[in-house]
Amino acid sequence: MARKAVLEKAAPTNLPFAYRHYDAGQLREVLRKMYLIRRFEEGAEDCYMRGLIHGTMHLSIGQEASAMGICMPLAEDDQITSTHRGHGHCIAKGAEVRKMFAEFFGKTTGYCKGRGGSMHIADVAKGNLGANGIVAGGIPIAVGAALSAKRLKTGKVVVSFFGDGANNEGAFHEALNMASIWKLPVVFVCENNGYGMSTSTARSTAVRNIADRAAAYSMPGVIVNGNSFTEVAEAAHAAIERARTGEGPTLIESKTYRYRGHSKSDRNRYRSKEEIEDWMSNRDPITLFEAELKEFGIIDDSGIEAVREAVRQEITEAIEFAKASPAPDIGDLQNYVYTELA
Amino acid sequence: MARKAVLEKAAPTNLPFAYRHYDAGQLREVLRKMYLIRRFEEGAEDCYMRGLIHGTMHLSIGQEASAMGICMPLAEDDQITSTHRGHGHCIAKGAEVRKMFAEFFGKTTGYCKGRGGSMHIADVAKGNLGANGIVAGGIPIAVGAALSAKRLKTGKVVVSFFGDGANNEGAFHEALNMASIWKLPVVFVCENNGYGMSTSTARSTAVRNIADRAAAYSMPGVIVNGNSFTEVAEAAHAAIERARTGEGPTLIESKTYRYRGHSKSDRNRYRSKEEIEDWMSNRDPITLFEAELKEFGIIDDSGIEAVREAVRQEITEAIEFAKASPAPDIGDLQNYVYTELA
Amino acid sequence: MDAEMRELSYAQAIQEAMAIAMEADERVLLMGEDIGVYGGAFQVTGDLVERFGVDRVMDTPISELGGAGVAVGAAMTGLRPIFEFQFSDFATLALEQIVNQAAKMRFMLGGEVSVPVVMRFPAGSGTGAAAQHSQSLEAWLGHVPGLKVIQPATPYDAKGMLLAAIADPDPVMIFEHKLLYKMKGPVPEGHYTVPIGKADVRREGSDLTVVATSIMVHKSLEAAQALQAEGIDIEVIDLRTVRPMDKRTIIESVKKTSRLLCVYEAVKTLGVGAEVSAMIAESEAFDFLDAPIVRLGGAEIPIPYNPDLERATVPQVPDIVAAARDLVRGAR
Amino acid sequence: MDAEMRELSYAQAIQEAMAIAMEADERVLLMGEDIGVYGGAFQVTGDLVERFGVDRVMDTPISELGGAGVAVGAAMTGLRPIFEFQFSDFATLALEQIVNQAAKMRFMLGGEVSVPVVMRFPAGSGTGAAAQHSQSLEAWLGHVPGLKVIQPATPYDAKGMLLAAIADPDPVMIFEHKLLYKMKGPVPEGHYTVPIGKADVRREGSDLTVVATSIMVHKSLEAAQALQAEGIDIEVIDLRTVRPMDKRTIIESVKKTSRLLCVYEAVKTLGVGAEVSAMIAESEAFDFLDAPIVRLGGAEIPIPYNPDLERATVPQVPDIVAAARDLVRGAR
Ligand SMILES: Cc1ncc(C[n+]2csc(CCOP(=O)(O)OP(=O)(O)O)c2C)c(N)n1
Ligand SMILES: Cc1ncc(C[n+]2csc(CCOP(=O)(O)OP(=O)(O)O)c2C)c(N)n1
Ligand SMILES: [Mg+2]
Ligand SMILES: [Mg+2]
Repeated sequence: MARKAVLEKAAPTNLPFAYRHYDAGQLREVLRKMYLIRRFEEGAEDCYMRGLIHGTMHLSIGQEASAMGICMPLAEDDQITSTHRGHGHCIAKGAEVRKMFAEFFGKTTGYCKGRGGSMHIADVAKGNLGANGIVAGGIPIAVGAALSAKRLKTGKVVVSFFGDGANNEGAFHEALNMASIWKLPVVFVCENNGYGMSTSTARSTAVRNIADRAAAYSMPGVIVNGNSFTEVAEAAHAAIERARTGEGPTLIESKTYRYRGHSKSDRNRYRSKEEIEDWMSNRDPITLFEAELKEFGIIDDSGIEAVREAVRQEITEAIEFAKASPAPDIGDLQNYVYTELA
Repeated sequence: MARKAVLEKAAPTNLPFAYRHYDAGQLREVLRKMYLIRRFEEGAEDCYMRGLIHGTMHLSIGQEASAMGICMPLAEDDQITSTHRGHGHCIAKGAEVRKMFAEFFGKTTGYCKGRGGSMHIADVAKGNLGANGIVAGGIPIAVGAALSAKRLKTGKVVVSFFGDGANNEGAFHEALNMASIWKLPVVFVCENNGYGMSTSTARSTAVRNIADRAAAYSMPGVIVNGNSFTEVAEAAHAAIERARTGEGPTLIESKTYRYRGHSKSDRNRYRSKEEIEDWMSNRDPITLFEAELKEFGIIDDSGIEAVREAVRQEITEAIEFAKASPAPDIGDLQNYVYTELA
Repeated sequence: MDAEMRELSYAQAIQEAMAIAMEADERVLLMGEDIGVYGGAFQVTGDLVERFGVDRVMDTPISELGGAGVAVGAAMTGLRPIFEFQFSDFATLALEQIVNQAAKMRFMLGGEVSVPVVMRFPAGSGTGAAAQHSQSLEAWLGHVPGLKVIQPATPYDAKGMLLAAIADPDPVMIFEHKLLYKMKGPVPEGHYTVPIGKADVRREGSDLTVVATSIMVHKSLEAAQALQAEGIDIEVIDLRTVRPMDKRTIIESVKKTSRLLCVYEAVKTLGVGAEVSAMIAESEAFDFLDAPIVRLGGAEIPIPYNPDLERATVPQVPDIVAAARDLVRGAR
Repeated sequence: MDAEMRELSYAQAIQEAMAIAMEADERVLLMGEDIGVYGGAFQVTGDLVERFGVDRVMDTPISELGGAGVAVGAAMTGLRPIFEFQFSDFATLALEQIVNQAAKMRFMLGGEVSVPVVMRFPAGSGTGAAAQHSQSLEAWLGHVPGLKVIQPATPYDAKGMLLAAIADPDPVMIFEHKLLYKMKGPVPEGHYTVPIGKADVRREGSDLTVVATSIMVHKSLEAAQALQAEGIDIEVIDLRTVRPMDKRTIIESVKKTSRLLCVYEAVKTLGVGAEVSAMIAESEAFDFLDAPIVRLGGAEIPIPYNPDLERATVPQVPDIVAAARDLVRGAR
């Protein structure tokens, strides 16, 4: 509260959106969650390397501001559809990391009771309708959820996350067109990290910016620096308001970068070390956000250390929880295929 | 030749494209083919009504200028992919109406030996890779043909015809994107007749003009009056040149209208009699073309009558040919599924 | 036929089921291409848009994948969409959403969601629409756990099974043979359901079991009638549901008759009859078999345009008569 | 193993086949997502882009339907494209082009074109990639006239059948089990073909015929080995081609052994084993059968993520041993 007073003394119109719009507690919570996302993924990566987790995973390290900036303006019962690179979205929308780890470990306490793994984590209670193993697969589903919101008059807004690679799928085209003609309360968020697997947008996509395609659906197309929490949040806030008031969809292109390879099988031969290094050193979303928070007096070094420590603790406990949880019973193999009738 | 001289005396820059670019003989041939298309379809409709043809058919009556305007600037070995409403394209690209009728009658002398019917007529020798029963199904195929042209350095250009309804299919999006990034020699021609079956473009499509979507693929988008042969030909000529010189694809939107119902099952409840009447009386492509030809002294009334008579003759003979042709042998049922190896 | 029975066509029966469900439940809505003012490619939705408005009888753009996906998303979040494909052939565009999403969503999410979507697929040959508008693809979807797949053969079943499908919490795929749409039959007024997963013995007999699907049920009944005169007594089972299959009814019948003939329109290889045959060959009924299990399915070709070729491609009554006779007489 | 044989992995064998074909024929080109510098999701194309350049090893955008359609169009007009899907599950996006166009084009056009396209589908479970990345969908395509569908089980066959597929004038679909990619085996240098449409008797035996596909061939051979010790002598047939199926080899084998077990990874219902079983049950081999025809297929569920559940979903060696033993001992 004291900090909020400080903020209010500063010239409010010069302050970036997030610092006008959220109070200090909220902003510190954003930082905590950005750390939670990163440490979650580092922890998952570590467990994977040590052979504790099987399958593959797609890490969003470097993209945390985008997930948080989009989800912060969402109400708790607003909904999202996510992607194969969805851990950040999931945590940003309110998931518990222990249930996520438990899912990675294939345990019954996981979000999908061990049936889904990284690529299918969902948290329906918190409005996350699920990651998706199919590129662009979640986009029409989000439009369907927005149709429900409109017809059932729930007031919900739906966000559909997808990558730059997804924008060349037919599903993207069909879904954006329908959302526009029916003026549905949905926000399309393209997290453009420069590559679909190894293929750069320049080699895959006929337009310079994905947002340029918004015009083909008569909806606003907005480009933001996806590594700036406040820029993302500002654009998301406007788009969500627009959706909520019945004016229809928006396409937000959030320009960002992933530090890790596409998945665990990536030899990183399609981009240079320098490029990766540049993003990590000069545009890291957490570093940038911390600097702003300190500049505006919202947190200090010891406060940051406390956040980090709390997150470290939470991750450690979550992994322990996952390890200690029971594995599914082979006898339950047939469960959940069809809805059990009472 | 005399007429050409007349034309040359007129101020050439004021003359519409077609009258500068084609000689009188060619222009009269265009008129003949426009009649051939119309009478072919009227004949087919009549045979259908009389129970001589089964299945269904989609008539392009009212859209003849579009088919002719696009195909006129094509070289004989350039290629097209067509649609369910493809008789016009087929004739414009050089097909023989007797083999088309034979196909409608399901005869072995038909283009598909009676296996394909109206929706699958092709004339590969003349560069028509086929009508298609799947809306937008031919668009990626055209891009593939253009890829062959580029890789095999044949110098061919490929035109892909499709309707306004097709522009909301994912295949449209994916194909145009690929054609653009690979700079393939292909021209996309959207014949916008206002409706996909019963659904108007306003109700199905989030942009006002289909050509507006060209920007999403960084290609030129051109709108033409699809009922004006010269306007269509001018745009096609430019796009084909562009494609042939390696500059990549163009999207042409040819605004036109179909007089008949979507297919034989249409109750026409989605448009007004007045609307149909207006197009037929005031914007008929053949009437407009005839008027221009007369205005520029290329043909006179008796010349037109001669064209009509010749076409009438050709249609009558073609139907006779189809009727007299042999039906497939039931014993040949299994033919053509796989390529017969020598 | 009791008092409340009227003769309705198969298409009318479907329309009535949809109207009843929409009347009873605000969440039920229809989606599809030209199902509004056009009334649907086969006039199944007819004038429903006038009764329920464009918000509940939604014309979609020509976007099968996206449209199916919208239906899936809507079903996951509270609506009960019924999605009509104009032709089942166009399911080829939407299988991603049907198979990867709708069918697997509940399982992948560990039981946290249900996907109560109904999809309707006008299927089959006989209309001269050629190879891209005449396929029978029910076997594909029958291969997919998480889906229920039905093929009602009569107006009565069409209405009752559709109402069961709408009430079902899981995705139900309905294959409707186009040539059945105009067929009339008795249909009760009001709400009733015909259970998904139960086959129906349409005709009892002792010499041979015929398991038929969709339009082949009627052709098989006709064949049975013809063979009656020759003293051959055929049992005709209408499979009705491809997934989950009613094994018990078929097994019991084969144990009684000792002979099995499967009749279906789809391409013979890997069609539904392959499963019926294999199911019996590994069941307790195997020991009762007195003859090979014969399948009559579609020829191994795309559906041709020419009407005579088209007819020759799929089993017809004389084919069924001949195959049944051969089986019973031991010529096979 | 003769002089020119080396041990290559299944993935290397495929890569070598592609390289040989590209070397020999300018018209052969590769298309797919991340097949260039990335080397393909399973490193099958590897470094081919360095040898042949980006014009012949073309990275496509993530556009399966359009990409497949481009390959079909290119094949119709003079090129010989080999199209790689990253996972066979994504075929669900492209079936329109595969099934409505590639498979039917020649027929619909009365024989006026051929569509010499090859499509490669990494398939199957076992990698922990869960329900949308682990399916076995060969039965779907096996149901489609106009396609040829193969499932090579060894590096030798992978190379030889791929070379046969590239030379084939018609569309050939290749299902490659992901767990086989690293399996090594002898592969001759240079060009050779293994015919499409011929099954292979991998092991002769007298007590039971096992017809297995893809990775199940190896599991069945292992099971046969184990049963040898019990004095049970099993014949193992590698089906290799789903369409057109080599009926003769299977029929002759069953006539000899009098028993049939079908082993495949795909969902049991309407999987390839259903066709093998039904084909035998209507063949002359029926009269030779001494036991029911048993199928071991995948469980009727999507592929789960948890590794133990995942393993339990598909047939494993002990399951095959048990089923075979029961069949031979007459417990069934
Ligand atoms: C339909 C489909 N095609 C291909 C893939 C394989 N694949 C998984 S992620 C990916 C790249 C996606 O790129 P993008 O959309 O930019 O997301 P990012 O991975 O960069 O977050 C690909 C090709 C898939 N999962 N689904
Ligand atoms: C994929 C697919 N969806 C639906 C149909 C059914 N259908 C045939 S033509 C048509 C309308 C096409 O509209 P448009 O592209 O504008 O072409 P037009 O008929 O107006 O020439 C529809 C919906 C189809 N054949 N294929
Ligand atoms: Mg990306
Ligand atoms: Mg139209």
